[in-house]
Amino acid sequence: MADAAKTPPAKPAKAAPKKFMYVNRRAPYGTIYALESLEVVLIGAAFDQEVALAFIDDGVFQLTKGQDTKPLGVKNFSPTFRALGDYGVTKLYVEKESLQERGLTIADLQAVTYEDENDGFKEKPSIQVLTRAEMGAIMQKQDVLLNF
Amino acid sequence: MADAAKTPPAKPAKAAPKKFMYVNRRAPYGTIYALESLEVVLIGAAFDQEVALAFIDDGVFQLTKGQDTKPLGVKNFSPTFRALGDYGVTKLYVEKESLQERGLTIADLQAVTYEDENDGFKEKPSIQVLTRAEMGAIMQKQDVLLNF
Amino acid sequence: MTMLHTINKSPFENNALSSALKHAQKGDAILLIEDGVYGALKGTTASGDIWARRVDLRFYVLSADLSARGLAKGQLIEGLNLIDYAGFVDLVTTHKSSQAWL
Amino acid sequence: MTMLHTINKSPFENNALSSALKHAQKGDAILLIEDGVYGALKGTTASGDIWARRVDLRFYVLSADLSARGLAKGQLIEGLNLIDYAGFVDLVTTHKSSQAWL
Amino acid sequence: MKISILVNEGPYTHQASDSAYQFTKAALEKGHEVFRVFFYNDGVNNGTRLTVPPQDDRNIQKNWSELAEKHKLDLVVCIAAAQRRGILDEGEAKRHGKGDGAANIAPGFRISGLGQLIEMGIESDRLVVFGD
Amino acid sequence: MKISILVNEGPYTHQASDSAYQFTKAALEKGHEVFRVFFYNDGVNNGTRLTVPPQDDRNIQKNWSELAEKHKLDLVVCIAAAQRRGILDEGEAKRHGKGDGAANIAPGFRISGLGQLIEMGIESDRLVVFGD
Repeated sequence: MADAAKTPPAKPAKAAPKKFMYVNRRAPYGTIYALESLEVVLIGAAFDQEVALAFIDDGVFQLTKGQDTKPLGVKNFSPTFRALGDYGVTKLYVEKESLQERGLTIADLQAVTYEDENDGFKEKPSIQVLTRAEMGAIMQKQDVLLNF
Repeated sequence: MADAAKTPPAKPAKAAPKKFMYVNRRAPYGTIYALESLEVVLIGAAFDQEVALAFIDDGVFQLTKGQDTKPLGVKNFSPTFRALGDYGVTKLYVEKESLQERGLTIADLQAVTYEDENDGFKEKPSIQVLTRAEMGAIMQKQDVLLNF
Repeated sequence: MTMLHTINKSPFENNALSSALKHAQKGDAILLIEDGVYGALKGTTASGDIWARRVDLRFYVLSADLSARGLAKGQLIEGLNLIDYAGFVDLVTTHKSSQAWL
Repeated sequence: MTMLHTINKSPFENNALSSALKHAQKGDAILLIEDGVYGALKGTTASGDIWARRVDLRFYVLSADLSARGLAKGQLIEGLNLIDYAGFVDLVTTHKSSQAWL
Repeated sequence: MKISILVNEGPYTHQASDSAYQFTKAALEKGHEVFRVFFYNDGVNNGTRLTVPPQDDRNIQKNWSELAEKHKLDLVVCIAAAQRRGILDEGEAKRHGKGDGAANIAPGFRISGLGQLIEMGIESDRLVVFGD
Repeated sequence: MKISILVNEGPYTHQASDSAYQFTKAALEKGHEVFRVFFYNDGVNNGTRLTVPPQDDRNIQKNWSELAEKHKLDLVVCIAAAQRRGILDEGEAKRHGKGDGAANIAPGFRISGLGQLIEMGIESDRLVVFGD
């Protein structure tokens, strides 16, 4: 809406960006959904929309640090989360209750940061811990929710 | 073992039949596992082994009566359970606690019967309701357990 | 701007319904499809979750999935709405967004 | 003649571990693989189920699946045995039968 | 309204593709525009022309192909997901040296990139997801 | 001991096929005989020669094919499950008029009936199931 307001009246108004949310509810490696969801996020980053990732339920397991898939012979995709900032994807919402139920704290997750170009490229955390109530409220504000 | 003892010593002992159990833990139609498990049961019936089917957890939903898949446009395979007796498959164990947890009683299930050739072809019920403790004990006595 | 939540898994096997109910906001719609329709049964170990939200959420059940599974309206928690695929389409268009709790 | 039960699903999402534990007989072995290894975490809403059976069942966890998921031995319920695929094979051969709780 | 559909599971094993098909048909019957149907994850397996389902069962691939022809539907199979699972069009089959006649994409489906999924999210009024 | 393995899920989407592969390799390394590996349900999709996984990932079909060649393994794909999902050998492709070169079964796999699954249950000392 703010964008549209700034557009000069003569030009056709550019569509306001939509709010895309990728909802991650599944653990990594047991199934491919976490990996293939992340592949969509990377492609989607080029489209100039508002993007957020939600990690709830077993989705919080996607962000654990120290993942080592060598003994399994499968690809370790957890470092890709740390590259998301370079793609302009800087909102990773992690649900507090989902962590607690699984015996985890934020210290068990890898650090994911981005450089804020509006604040002298200061390094800031991408992960925000939200309560379940906050998460539910944010979900309802989205335009497009992608679950895999 | 009893079979082997009856075999005359001169002939090589025929292998005793193995106990096969098909463990059904999933509801029908949402996934194909129930149907494809039943297809194995039908083929397996020709092999002269001891066969039993266990219905536990959501597997008990496979036996509900009055299934009508026309509005879905998929095949209704529930009548096939009633044909199992003709294939010599006469042991369908249904778990009592699984029924109760789902608000079901045996009256919600279709009747499945067989003609007992050792008892004047009398019609007898194939479905037996077992407690969870009984089911666990029977599982442990099997040689081959097939889960899909 | 309310939202439509679709649930396609049995609440006895999977946590999808439970999680959806914990996140749904007042006024949202919950649609049970596929194996999700088992969540509509009354008198089960799972019925309490829906019953607790019967006032501030609206509940719908896809009738084609119910009848495929041999379930009748009388077996369901009271106050749920049975709909067909056309009704499913209407739920999608009359809510701002939809989320599939896969 | 004891039995080996394999569980490959997270206990937070799916009822497989819970059901296996309700059916396993004294002396049986429970092996957690794939996403099933999350069941080995201590201090979770699911840990109590395994803890309650720690005396009459034996528990094993596939270490390759643990490390893939970034989990360390210190995070696990005490008394579980970490094994590799060769150990998995040994569990299969030393039990009369095995059942996969899919 | 402009509606798009995402299908994440293959045919027969999960009900997702059946549900998506019934939903798409109902949306069209109500006069809505179906902007695109996107097949991702195992959903790409709906687009193989090689399935031979039992005679007394529905043919899921044919259902989609016929609906696409009747309503000029855009059925898009994700290229990355399709390569992982062995769904190829002629160009892909040739590029990867799979031999003449190996292309198995079904009529009415086309293979394209994930950008098509994002685009349909942007361009459509509603997006509905079917999966496991 | 004589061990057999049942694989119920396709490649990449679920870990089942990876787990089954690692287990099979470990059993062979310990000197056990692997009587047969049977692919059922979506497991039949492990047997397509058309997959083109990303360069930095494992090739599940190739892993199986190479293991089969090295150890003379019997990899059997269920015919009924394969027809439903579009996995065909040359005879099947011809019989159903899918055109020359359409057969997509991978080297080392063969298509046969469900009886082979029952037989392996009877003939083997142990049967291990991998699925979703």
